[in-house]
Amino acid sequence: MVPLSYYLVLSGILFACGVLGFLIKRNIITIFMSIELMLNGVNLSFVAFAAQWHALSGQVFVFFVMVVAAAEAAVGLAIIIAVYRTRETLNVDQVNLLKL
Amino acid sequence: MLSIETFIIVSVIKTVIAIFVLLTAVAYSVWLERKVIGHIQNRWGPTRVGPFGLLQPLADGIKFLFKEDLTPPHVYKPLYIAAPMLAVALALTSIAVIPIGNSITIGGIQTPLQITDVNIGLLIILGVTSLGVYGVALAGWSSNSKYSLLGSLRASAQMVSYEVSLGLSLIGVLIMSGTLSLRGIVDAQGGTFLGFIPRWNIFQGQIVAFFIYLMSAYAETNRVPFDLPEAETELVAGYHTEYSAMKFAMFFMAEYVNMITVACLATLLFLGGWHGPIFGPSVLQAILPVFWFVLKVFVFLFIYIWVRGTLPRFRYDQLMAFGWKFLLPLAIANLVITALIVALKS
Amino acid sequence: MLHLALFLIFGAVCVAGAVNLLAQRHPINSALSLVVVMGSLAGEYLLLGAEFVAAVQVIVYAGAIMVLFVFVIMLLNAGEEERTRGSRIAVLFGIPGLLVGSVLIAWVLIAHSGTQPVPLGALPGPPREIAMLLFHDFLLPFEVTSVLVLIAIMGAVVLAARPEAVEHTKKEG
Amino acid sequence: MTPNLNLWLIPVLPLIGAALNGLFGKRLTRQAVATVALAFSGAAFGVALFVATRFSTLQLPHIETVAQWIRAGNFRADFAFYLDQLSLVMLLVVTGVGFLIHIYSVGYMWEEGGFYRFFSYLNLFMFFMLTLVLANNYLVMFIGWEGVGLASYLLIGFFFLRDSAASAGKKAFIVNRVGDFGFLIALFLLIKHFGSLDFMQVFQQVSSLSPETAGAGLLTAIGLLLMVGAAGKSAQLPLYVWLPDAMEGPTPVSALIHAATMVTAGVYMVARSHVIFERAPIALTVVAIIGTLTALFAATIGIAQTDIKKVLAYSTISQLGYMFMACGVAAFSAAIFHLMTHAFFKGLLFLAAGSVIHAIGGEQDMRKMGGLKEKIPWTFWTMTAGTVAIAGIPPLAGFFSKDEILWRAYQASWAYWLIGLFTAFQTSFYMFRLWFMTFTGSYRGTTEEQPHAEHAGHGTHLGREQIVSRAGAYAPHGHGGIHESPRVMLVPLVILAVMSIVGGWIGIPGSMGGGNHFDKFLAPVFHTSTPSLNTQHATPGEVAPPEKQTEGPEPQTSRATELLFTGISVFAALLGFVLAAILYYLRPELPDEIAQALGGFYQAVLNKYYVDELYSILFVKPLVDGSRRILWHGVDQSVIDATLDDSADGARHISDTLRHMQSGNIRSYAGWVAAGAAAVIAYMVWMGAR
Repeated sequence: MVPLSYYLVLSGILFACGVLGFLIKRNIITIFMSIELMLNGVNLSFVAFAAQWHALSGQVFVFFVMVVAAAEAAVGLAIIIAVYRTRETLNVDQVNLLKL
Repeated sequence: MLSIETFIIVSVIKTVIAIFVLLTAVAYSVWLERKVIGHIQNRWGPTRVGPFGLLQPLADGIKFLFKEDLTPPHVYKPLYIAAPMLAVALALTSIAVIPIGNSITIGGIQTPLQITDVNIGLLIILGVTSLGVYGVALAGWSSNSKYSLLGSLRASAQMVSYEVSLGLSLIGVLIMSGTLSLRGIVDAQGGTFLGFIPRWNIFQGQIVAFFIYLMSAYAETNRVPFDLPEAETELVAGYHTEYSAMKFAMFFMAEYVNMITVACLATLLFLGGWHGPIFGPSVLQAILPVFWFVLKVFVFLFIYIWVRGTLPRFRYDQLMAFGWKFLLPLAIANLVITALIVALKS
Repeated sequence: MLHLALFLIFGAVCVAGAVNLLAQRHPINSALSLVVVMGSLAGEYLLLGAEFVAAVQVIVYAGAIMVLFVFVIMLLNAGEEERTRGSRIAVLFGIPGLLVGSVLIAWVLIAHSGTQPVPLGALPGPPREIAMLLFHDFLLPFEVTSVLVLIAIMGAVVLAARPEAVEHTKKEG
Repeated sequence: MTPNLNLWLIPVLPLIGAALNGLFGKRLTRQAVATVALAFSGAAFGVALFVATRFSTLQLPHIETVAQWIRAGNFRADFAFYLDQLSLVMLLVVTGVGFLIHIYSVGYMWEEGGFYRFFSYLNLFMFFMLTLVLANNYLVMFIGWEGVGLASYLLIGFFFLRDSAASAGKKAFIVNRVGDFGFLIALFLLIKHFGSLDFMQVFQQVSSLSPETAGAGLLTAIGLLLMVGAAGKSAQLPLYVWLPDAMEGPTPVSALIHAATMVTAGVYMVARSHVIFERAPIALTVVAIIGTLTALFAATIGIAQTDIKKVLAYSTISQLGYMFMACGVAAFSAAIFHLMTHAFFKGLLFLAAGSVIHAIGGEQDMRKMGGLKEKIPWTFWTMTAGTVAIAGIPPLAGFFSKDEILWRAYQASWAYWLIGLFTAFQTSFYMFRLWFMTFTGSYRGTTEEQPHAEHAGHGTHLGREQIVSRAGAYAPHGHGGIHESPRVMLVPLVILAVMSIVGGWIGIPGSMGGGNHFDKFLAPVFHTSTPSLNTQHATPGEVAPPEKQTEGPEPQTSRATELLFTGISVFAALLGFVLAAILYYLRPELPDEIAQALGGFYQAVLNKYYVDELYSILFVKPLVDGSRRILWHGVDQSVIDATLDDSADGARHISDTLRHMQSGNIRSYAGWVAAGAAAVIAYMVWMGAR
């Protein structure tokens, strides 16, 4: 028997790792993976809560998250490719044309 | 219900048997292939080692084992080593959920002829096969050579694309049988129409799905006519150019295991699994289902080899166009039609 | 007991993978460690009984999305990431903020950790029920997401295709 | 069960016409525009007639709700139509006279630019006027009220390139605002105290109240405020100033809006709210006094005017004064009667005047007319009919209605009667003055060589339309020379002439052996004042209960006196005729000498008692200056604008510093996000902890 909070802590850790990756990583692709990591953490909490409240809809939401993640991955990676094509780099610190 | 210990013991035994049988089957499917291709190409194939070259696989195995395992420079070692293991491991994993017959009782312990029966067996197989891409991709990328890289890129692209139509072709069957458990699917195909036509999915209107599955399976396993990843004439040997000895053997095994897996899958999903005429004494009755199953798998494998002996190789763009522009729409259409029919029936 | 052990094993693998994702400097290692994370998450899902979710997690995430990542990494032949000091803010604000946030959440969880334990396989998510939910109760969101995916596909094609390639296809019609 | 008459058709049809002409008129030919306008206004008239035929079958009042409009708590106002005898009369007058004037306008406006614009406005006016007349509650009535104001504004300023026209339109609009203000407040009071604007409900609740004979009260306030609104719309003292200027508009407009229909809206409104007024004697007295004074005042001004249309305008004002006087003495049916007959003969007079102006090429100054009798016989005879009618000479329409009013006024108080009589004398005097100056004597104008002044006046406006108009111009009748108007203008004249001759016969009082059918017809509407009878007797000099006439045969004594008074008023009318004949026909030099003799007084009269100047000194200038100095320079520029500009500058400076946050570095952004998220989490935890 595992308390629900364990699962939540686990998902929290994953999410925090994702945020941290976003903060410290330079490689766009890795940053993108960090996002996926966060999504996974959220998914875990979804499923855990679903089990807690005996509501399948929690699991269904996981599917929606997955679909969104898939779409996001497709577009995001396409963007990354485009960026790489124009900027010849994957380092976000050098992709900062948005500045003032 | 079994106790945990017996359960574990039984599982271990079954696993060992399964792997042994599987590897043997792999070895002899290689032998079979060489023989058949030989005869198709008006040669003899292996004849020297043993009668009809029956011991040839053994010889090959020994050769692989004792060859020098050389690692080329500039490879990314961890992945270079991990890739073949990954490939073969995943390939072997997928056999775990494949049932080859009804449950049998030995020494009072009743157990299914299957390592484990999970009610989402099909999904597990799909997942594992989808993971199989990594082996190929990483191998090609890590061995740091352009041929390998190109080969692996092709391989992964091809596998990812054809996986879609493969999965879609299966869904028709799932709709028919209404379960994800392989055993359940097979059970759904028992019996006959009009007394003589077996109730196999292939005869229940899934014929189109069957052929879609067939072609997608060829592409999944990188077999002729879709063997672009290892197109000898273009890229030396594709993703395993840089591999030799046991590592290469692992890829080799992985490929044939995958072949057998998809053959089993086809048998289970379309050809009615172990269903077939049962007759004779009880021992025979116990054996026959397994026999039918093996027979069907054999037929499927034979078709594999036959095709390889017959068809030329696709061009890459043709491959992609075929996959996305023909197979996928066809699979979707089949799925829709099946769904409609089932919905109208119920 | 076994349950807790499995949970801890999978969880440990999970966290290890996540940390490795951050530690590794080569994107492909990060990608693979992410795959590991996802695999072990699938294990967690199994423990929670969500077998279907687990399977889909493997197929979609590990089998499709991450393959896409690996594919892109191989395509762009991304090398080790170089250490540039791009952003002080990320270090000055982000990391403290992150720490504060996670500490707070942890505190809340611990404070309210009186949640009743979840048994093994608490909520089996059989495909049939999930299908009922997905195609009946959540039909509209489902359709919307399908449209979303369609748009994403087209967007990806438009973004990734080289202009000349686009012209070429246009000529072909 | 009452059949559904689709009353909504009546207002909506003209609206459709207005929409069609307004939207597509520019591309249509004049014929098409005229056809559309006539078709839809005619259709409205047709429906009105149909309603009239079915009227007897209805149980009254007949209410048709078209749509819900406002549902706020208990308060509800619907788009509903209310049909009873009163609104039926108004309906027929508006649609009938309106239709005739439409026909007339086709000929009159033929070569003006903006032909389609004119008819679109005219139809629009019809729509709003009919809405006003058919309204089931004060709110819908108010829509129509404002709408006709808008239409009249548009039409007065029709030749908007002429400053005088534009400013006249503005003046009309602004003066009306003052009245509408009062009207609105009255509505608010009604809502506050009766919680409804629906006629039925309001009147039921009101009639349950006891009359405020002793001192002023709520009803008095409401009544006075309503009267303010009516005074604004119907050009009563002190808000009459806009009507004379409104003559800047095309003559048919003056005929339709500023004589026949719109200006009578006030009378209609007062009559409609008679229940309130009957219970507010003070308000009623005020109405009567205002009406009387207006009648007198306007008549005196009218005497001295030389512009033919101005004369008619002032006569309109004074006639309206009559109507209010009648309302003021609670002779509502008499007021409506006069309203109807007035619609006939004043419409006729305006149209005839228009025909005259048209004939002699846009000249409006009577001193430049004369001797037109032979030249434009049709116009002459129709105008004669109208003049006689308004002068109150039997047996024409004006006689009966005016006589009715005077008789009732006498019953209320001899003072009203005396002033009314004097006014009647003046009326006939200045009308015949107009008549003589226009048609008799020798022609004093020089139209042969001068171009159409009015048309030339518009010649400047709307280049494109002008071209169009030139294209279609001169088709109906060549210019130069005095000429009778085309038939399309004469037909309405003749019809109206006939109406103003026979129109009064439906209301012949019993004293002259008539059945006074009109009064009886309207009786059901105004019979609700029964409970206030005794109290009215209790207060001397107060309203005479109308029931005296409507109910049963009247006592012989009063009949003799009534006949006597009739004779007196007829005598006054004839006296006016004779005086006018002497002054302007037999001895045309006399008037100037009289003017010399009167001197300052004459100047004052000629300049309308300097009322406009007074107003501009009293109200307009202070308002304008105050707005410029305080509101514009003071508040607007140095407060509002200043704050705005300063805040904008501040924002720019702040953002100038803040934009450095936007380094364009994703990770920095992520950092901000993380910090923000931490803040949010902290806040939520804190909230949860509390």
